[in-house]
Amino acid sequence: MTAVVAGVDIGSTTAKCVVLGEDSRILGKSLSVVGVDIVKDAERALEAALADAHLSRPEVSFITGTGYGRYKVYFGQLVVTEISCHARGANFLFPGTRLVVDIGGQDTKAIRIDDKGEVVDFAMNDKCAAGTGRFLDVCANALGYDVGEIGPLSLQARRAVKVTSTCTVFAESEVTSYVSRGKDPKDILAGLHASIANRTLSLMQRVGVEPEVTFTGGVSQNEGMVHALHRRLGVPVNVSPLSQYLGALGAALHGRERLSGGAA
Amino acid sequence: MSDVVSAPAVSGGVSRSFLRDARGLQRKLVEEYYGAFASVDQPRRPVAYMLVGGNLTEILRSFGYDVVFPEIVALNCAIKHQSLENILHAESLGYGLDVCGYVKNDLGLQDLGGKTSFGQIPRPDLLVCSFSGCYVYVKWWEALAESYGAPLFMFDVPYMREETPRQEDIAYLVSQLWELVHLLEKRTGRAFDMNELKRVLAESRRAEDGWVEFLRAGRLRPSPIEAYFESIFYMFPINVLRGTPGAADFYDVVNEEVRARVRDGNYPLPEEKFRVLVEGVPPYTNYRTFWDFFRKWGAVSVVATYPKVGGLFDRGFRHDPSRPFESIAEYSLGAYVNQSWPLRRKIIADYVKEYQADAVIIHGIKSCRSFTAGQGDLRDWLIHDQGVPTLYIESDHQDPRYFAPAQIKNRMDAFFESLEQRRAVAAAAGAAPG
Amino acid sequence: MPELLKIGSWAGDLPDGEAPAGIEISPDFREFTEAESVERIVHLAQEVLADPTFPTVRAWRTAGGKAIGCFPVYTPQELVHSFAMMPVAIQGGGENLEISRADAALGSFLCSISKSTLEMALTGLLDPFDGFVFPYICDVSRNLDGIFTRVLPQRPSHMLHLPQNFTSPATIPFLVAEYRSLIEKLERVAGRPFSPEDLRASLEVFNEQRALVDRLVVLKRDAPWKVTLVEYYLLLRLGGLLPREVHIPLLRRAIAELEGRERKNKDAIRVIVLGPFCEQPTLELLQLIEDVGCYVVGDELQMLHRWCPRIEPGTDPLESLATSYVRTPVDIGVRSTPTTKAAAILARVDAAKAQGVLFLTAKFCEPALEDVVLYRRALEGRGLPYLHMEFEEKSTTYEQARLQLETFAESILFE
Amino acid sequence: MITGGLDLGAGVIKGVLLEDGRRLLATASAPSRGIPVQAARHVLDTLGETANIAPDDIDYLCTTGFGRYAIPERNLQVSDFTSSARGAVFLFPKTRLVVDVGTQASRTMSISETGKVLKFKMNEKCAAGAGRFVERCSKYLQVPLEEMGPKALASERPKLISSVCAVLAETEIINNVAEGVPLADILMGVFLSLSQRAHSLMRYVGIQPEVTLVGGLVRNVGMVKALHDTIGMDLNVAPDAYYAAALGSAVLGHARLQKLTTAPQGVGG
Repeated sequence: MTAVVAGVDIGSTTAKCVVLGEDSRILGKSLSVVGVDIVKDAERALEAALADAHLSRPEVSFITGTGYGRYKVYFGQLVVTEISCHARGANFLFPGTRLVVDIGGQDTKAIRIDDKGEVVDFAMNDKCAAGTGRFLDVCANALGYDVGEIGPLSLQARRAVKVTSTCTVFAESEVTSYVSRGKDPKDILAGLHASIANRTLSLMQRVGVEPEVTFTGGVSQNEGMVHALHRRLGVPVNVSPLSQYLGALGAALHGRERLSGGAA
Repeated sequence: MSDVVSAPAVSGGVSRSFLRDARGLQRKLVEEYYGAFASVDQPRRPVAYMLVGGNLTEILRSFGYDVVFPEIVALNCAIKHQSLENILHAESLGYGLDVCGYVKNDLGLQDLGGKTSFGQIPRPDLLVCSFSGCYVYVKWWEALAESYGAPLFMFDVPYMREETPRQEDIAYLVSQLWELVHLLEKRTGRAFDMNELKRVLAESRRAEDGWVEFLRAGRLRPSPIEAYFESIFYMFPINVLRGTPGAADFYDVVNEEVRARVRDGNYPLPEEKFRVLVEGVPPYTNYRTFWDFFRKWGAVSVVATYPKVGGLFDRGFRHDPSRPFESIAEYSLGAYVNQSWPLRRKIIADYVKEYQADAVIIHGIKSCRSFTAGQGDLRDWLIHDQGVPTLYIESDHQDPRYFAPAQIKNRMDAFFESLEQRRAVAAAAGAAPG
Repeated sequence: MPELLKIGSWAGDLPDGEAPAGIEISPDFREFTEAESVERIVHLAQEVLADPTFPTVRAWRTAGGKAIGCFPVYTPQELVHSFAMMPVAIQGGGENLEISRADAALGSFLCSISKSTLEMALTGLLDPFDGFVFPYICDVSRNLDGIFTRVLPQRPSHMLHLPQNFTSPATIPFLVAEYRSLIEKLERVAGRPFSPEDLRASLEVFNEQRALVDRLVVLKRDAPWKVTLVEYYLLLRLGGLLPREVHIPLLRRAIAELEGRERKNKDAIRVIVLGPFCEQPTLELLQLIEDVGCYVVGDELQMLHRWCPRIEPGTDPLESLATSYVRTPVDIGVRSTPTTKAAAILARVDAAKAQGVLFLTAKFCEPALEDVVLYRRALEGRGLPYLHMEFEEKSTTYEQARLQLETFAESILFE
Repeated sequence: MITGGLDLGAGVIKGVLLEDGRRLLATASAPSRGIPVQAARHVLDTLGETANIAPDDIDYLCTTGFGRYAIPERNLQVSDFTSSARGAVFLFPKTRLVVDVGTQASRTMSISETGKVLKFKMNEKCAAGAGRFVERCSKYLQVPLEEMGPKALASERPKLISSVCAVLAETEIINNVAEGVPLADILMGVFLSLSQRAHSLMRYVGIQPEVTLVGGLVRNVGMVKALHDTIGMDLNVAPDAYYAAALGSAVLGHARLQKLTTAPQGVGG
């Protein structure tokens, strides 16, 4: 069967799409910002990935939607939660993965998986958005940085300050207060990263920390966060430049299984 | 009074007769109960406020009291989306963001005059606080005593740390029960009538038998009952109307209907894909939404801990007319949240086996620390020591501000998805040749 | 080398430094027994608090002693003491303890002290203890006991049911039975039988500590400029972290120094702090209250040492101990006395000549939160100003707290 | 006599110059960008330029707000509550309740005829950041900040947001967008939700007329309408109420200065 499959991941801030060839080679991918019209954004994400793959719509046999906006992927044949998708995607990129950590814009997940990439157990941030990507976003903003800059800056810290507030809104005032007390922004950033690493570890311990650990989601592109997690965990953390696409990739893989009559 | 609390309509592939008779009768009982309070100016009988855990309905009933359970009033408000207004009012009185939603709903409602869409809630003549399993009960009744000036009887119930209570515990409780009897004699001018109490206890016992028969139907495969979402409605008679013939008759109707369901193949869902145990208090404000998250995946709760807050009848306890005071004392000790964590863990483990549950869903609520503090550890124990897939989610039972539908749905979807995946993998492995 | 202090069966009120027969107190406590000034004691106290590994308990153990962790408030520490074991106040992990595992076990909406206490259990910080007592002061404290039985199975934990019915004649016999259940566990841990004589002696030791604590409380009320809130707090806090035989002389020396202190009485408003009877605020927050111009002339800090006045041992010391909780305790938010509560608060305000009340409640501390409304009504009836603020163990910024406290002080001071 | 009032908020620094405690000479504001001292200097310069006054001509400087201790040349500092109350009374003398829906916190206080704070309350955790929340919604919904209010007025069926967590509330908004709720309804829902929170603070201290709105969101017509609808009472609104805290601190500064000049022996250095 010469089937091309696609996965569309509609997150809270970005839409991602991955187009997979029959040998599970990535033929094309796309990343775009989500706006007010999610249905259209999903369409666009697919079109962009198809353009990247030099393919046209009829050549795709199966489309899977995932992410918060998964039910808006009207043109798809299957919806799967991003938890199952991240599990499958991490297994694909790093087959030894047993624990997936995904820090996204709105939530953080720790997913324990087996050797086939099936979810064994998972835990997500409770109660509120404490410790999510949004936390970094807001604090970067309060310090006057772009969220892309803060990871490398945090690595230059000499002495991380202690950030205790887990509430995103209050962390912002905590950050502002440190600034007014003359603390080095780098040290504050290091403190913020350490604080998220700590919250994340707490989630990971709920499902059990077991190597290999694969770090995914938007925040995984932040090297300061990778460093902070590694330091807190004491074991290396797999990170791939494709991490952001893991949900979409996992969705495509789920679609392929479904198409071939597999477990999905 | 057409606008009363009732079970939500069940949609999608469910026979229309499902829940019909019992639900109609339940609605009627609720209507009659609140309707009896309609005339606040001339209450026919004195009113006692009581708490569900360890309640002393039988004794109060034997003295001709009407009993009001503010917890149940509050949950009815929440189901009917009236809780937030009361909660906000209580917050303006100074009750903080982290005070139990039941307390805030009730005290807010009382301060606003006690008017609900299902009837006027009468003022209390007596406040009977059964301190059984919930510390907030004590604080709540203190606040009521302060605002109403009604006398408060504190019934102090020791926490259960061993499966069998100590003799000293029973003696302490029986002594307090006699003190209550003397107080009631003084207040009503009536002499205590032991025969009347025994008669009431016998009715309670009959209702308890019926209730247990209903709960145990969850052991069948497929289960003809929804042990969480459906039970919540059938808890009303066992908690509020216990000791009346109406309560006991009610369960006869329910059980007749359950037997008919089995006979006709009329089940809660067209296909019972997952049998789950639910631990924790339901999010009443988003009850229907929450139920939908289960139904979507073919998940039926076959057993739940929440319906046991009024007593663990299914574990063998019955009110006993031959040992009136002792059995009431044992009842008060036996509320689910009055059991220590080692006992609670054992109950849950037993349930999982007895009801062949595939998974456990824990719903922790912000309001109730008694129920919730330690549920994370329970999750850990179930997964790692018992090998039972378990999902832990948090919201609130009274305060809709803490119910985040998108987040909860995502967790439920992911959980059932992974169960389904694992099941498919296991089936594929089982089917594979060799 | 100085004589080692000893502890055991104390007969009566021994003068400072005189050693009865019993377990030897480790020389590690010499710093405390030799500390001469309040300044030095405060410094030592801060060191002890900053160290999450319970240095004083470890020191006690090196001399062969056993220790029982006591959760606040109405825990009968005398019972533990009567077995020659050290009752130690468990009052959370402070601001330096990183919470990572306890969150998962407990759930989101719970107070700091419960989380940090469980975190300490999960990370080995409570290893120097031989057992724990959790009194039923709230559902969280109660449930912690059940979680401890799973996470620290080798160290017995006991949940003590504290009765809330204070009028029944059956209450005291019941509480005696409760204490007996605790005694059974303590006997197993201590490896020796309960002795009413030893309990009698222990009651006297605690009576002496209580008398001194009371003297300090009165000093803080009548001459708040002589002792800062932080000094006052730390002197009391040491009471739960040192063997009582070390704390008592230390406290006596400190009070003598403080009473003789010459300090200027500032133009500050007199306030009573209600609410922190279990979880304790940070030192910075305590200092901030006085920095913005308030004198704290009444409080609910360190209630573990102050929950009742003197206990006469009587003929049955166990019954005396039970009676003290039922009949003569200090009422705080975790004991039910609805009809007298508001009046008691007003009486306290009057006795302390307080100009306002500061409700300082721990985040998620439901019993304290519920009482605020009751007290609020009583205070409004008398036109007394109040401020309600919440605190947590972990706070590093105090801008919001400062803003509110300053406004409160300004609203009382300025026209 | 010229007194200056500076409100060093976490997001914006606001300043006023006041002549003889009565006449408002100038107002100015600048974003603080986490460096309040620099921004405050800039605001002082702008004020001087507007009023045509040299920095030395300011007789007394009173600061308020989050960064009130950051300015070394201040003569006095007061808390935000105290200053906002005086500012509100300066603008509307019959004010008895002041509501401040600010960037990082909402607060309310009941006051006496003289502007003395009687009771006050600020929002607790999990309900904070009203102004910041509006800013984030602006970014999210791709509606410029100044257009949010006018656009919200078109709402027919406002979509309320239930979550108390500002971040989770964003998720709710995303869901509402996905479900096709009209923009005006989402916007009005945001303002109404914030108003309801402010309302519960107001109820805590006791609502009595007149009610004066001050602070960050006073210029937002959507917020004003939502508050009006929520409390069911007329609100005093004035453009200068944006500067209420700065104004109030200048008023307090003037009073203090008068006291000092009439009793010169009381000046301690």
